[in-house]
Amino acid sequence: MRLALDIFTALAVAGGAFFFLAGTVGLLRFRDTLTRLHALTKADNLGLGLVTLGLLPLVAWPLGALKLISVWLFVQLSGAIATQLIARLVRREDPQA
Amino acid sequence: MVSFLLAAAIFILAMVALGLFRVFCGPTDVDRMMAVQLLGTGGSAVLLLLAVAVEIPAIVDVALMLALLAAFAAVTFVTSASGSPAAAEDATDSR
Amino acid sequence: MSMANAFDVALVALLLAIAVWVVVARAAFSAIVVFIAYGLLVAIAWVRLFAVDVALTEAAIGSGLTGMLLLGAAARLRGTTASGRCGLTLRIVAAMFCAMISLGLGAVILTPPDVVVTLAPAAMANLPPSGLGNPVAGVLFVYRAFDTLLEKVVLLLALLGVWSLTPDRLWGGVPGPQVDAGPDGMLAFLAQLLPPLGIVVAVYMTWTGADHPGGAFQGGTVLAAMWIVVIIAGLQNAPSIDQRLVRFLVVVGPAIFLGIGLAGFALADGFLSYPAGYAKPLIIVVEVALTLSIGVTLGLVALGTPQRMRRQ
Amino acid sequence: MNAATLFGICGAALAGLGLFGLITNSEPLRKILAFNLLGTGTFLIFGVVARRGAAAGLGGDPVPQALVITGIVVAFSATAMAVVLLLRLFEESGKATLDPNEADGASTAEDDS
Repeated sequence: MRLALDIFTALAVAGGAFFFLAGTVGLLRFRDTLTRLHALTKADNLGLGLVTLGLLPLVAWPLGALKLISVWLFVQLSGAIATQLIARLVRREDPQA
Repeated sequence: MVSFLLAAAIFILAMVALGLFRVFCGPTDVDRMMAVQLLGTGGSAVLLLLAVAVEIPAIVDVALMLALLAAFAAVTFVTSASGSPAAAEDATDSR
Repeated sequence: MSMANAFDVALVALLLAIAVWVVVARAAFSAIVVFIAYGLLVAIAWVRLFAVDVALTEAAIGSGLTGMLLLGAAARLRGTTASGRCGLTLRIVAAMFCAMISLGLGAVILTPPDVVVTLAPAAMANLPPSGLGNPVAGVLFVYRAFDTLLEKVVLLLALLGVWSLTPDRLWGGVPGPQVDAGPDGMLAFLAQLLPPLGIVVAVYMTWTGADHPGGAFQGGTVLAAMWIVVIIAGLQNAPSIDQRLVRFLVVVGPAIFLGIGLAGFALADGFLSYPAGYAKPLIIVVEVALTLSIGVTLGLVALGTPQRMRRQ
Repeated sequence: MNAATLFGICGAALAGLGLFGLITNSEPLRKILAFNLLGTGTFLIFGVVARRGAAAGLGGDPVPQALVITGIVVAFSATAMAVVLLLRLFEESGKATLDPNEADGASTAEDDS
């Protein structure tokens, strides 16, 4: 059981790290601002999400887990709205984008 | 397991730090803000990994703080760049 | 080299690179954006130094409020890029001078002290009578309460300083932007959703501060941040600075702290000492009042001088 | 080299860098940034002192840690004050510079804290 959980953690955290890699590569390599924004949201959602998921078996139940999940939810909420606002700003400054 | 979590933390830190090159090349201020947004998320992930790796649960609170204030910089930026909150909303669905 | 060491080395390298960038960056806006990233990384460094209380403060202030303040200022000063930097000679002299300071400090760090001076056992010994579990909170409210009281006074002085820079015609006016957005839209949505959650976090930070890292200051900072989000989203006007309620909220925390401190003369051993058995409840009263005052004061300091008169 | 020493060296370097920026950057806003770098460098050195004083089952000496928290608050107060001074200077003179030759409208060269 312990081993299975460890493997789960390793897989999920590695997956999360991969999405941070993807987010950075996207941010650096994509051509225009809006597609870069799209790459950024992948790291926000999946990167942090998978890291959180992977750490869940390792923290105290239930309060530690609750805090861990709320970190992710806060980033979801504020990240989603912040990227919306940024995208609107881009569109207003350059309607062709 | 501890080494693995720390290695993951180093990897994520390095990744989001690489993202800071966007601040360097821009081209617009929006791109620069995006790099900081990524660093905020990555910083939260690194702190969560550290909290578990060094077994100090209170570090999760620091991540909580970062997550709560993550949008703060972006919101200030958007409102100040557009002059007023109303102007920020003008762009709503102008397709 | 262990993984933990590798992490520290990576973090330090990143911090130094970013600090150089802040100093040499050409555009002020880039420097500010990088500085926000820097504040965030410093918070992680504090975690690595086993100072979680400091990390919380740095995360809230260093990258949160300071970043907001600087971004706002940069937007107002846009297009006024002042002259570049000073002459080469002065720069070389300054570089040598600063290198000497760094080397001196570095030498002090590298010379291991013969006797490690630590007040940790003394702080721990003083902890049980206070009923607190967090040694840093113990130091802040029992061991060196005087510093903490004066820190709040400094914060009040900063607010007075900010207000005293108000132009005469705007005295008693309202700081911050004006309410003009309709209550719908993304920003308003965020400002309606985030503050309730933030208030929960602020209460948690203040409450948990007795036994775990956290405390009045961290809680107050979260309150201030939430208040500012509501104001810049245009959901609510900031209060005009001549309102009695505002002034009451700003002073209530330090006043209660001072009052309890003075009561120490009559009821306990002297200034800022608590009567035996009542330390924890008194500290909690002080902390709650301080959280409120710090929230309002920090918010008003960050909003700056009044921009317009109250609408008639 | 242990972690505390490493962060100590980092703090020393940051303090020097901050001071350099404070002296050589003529833009007031950049001076404020450099002042904050100098501050965090100093605080980190305090943090190292605290870490080395780890005793009584704690990760660090709580007294310097508490001092740093106070320091961060005071540094923020000073930063906020300096930013407001700068904005006011800009409103009065239309320029955000400390150079008396450039600030035509400004009566004297203001000193930023």
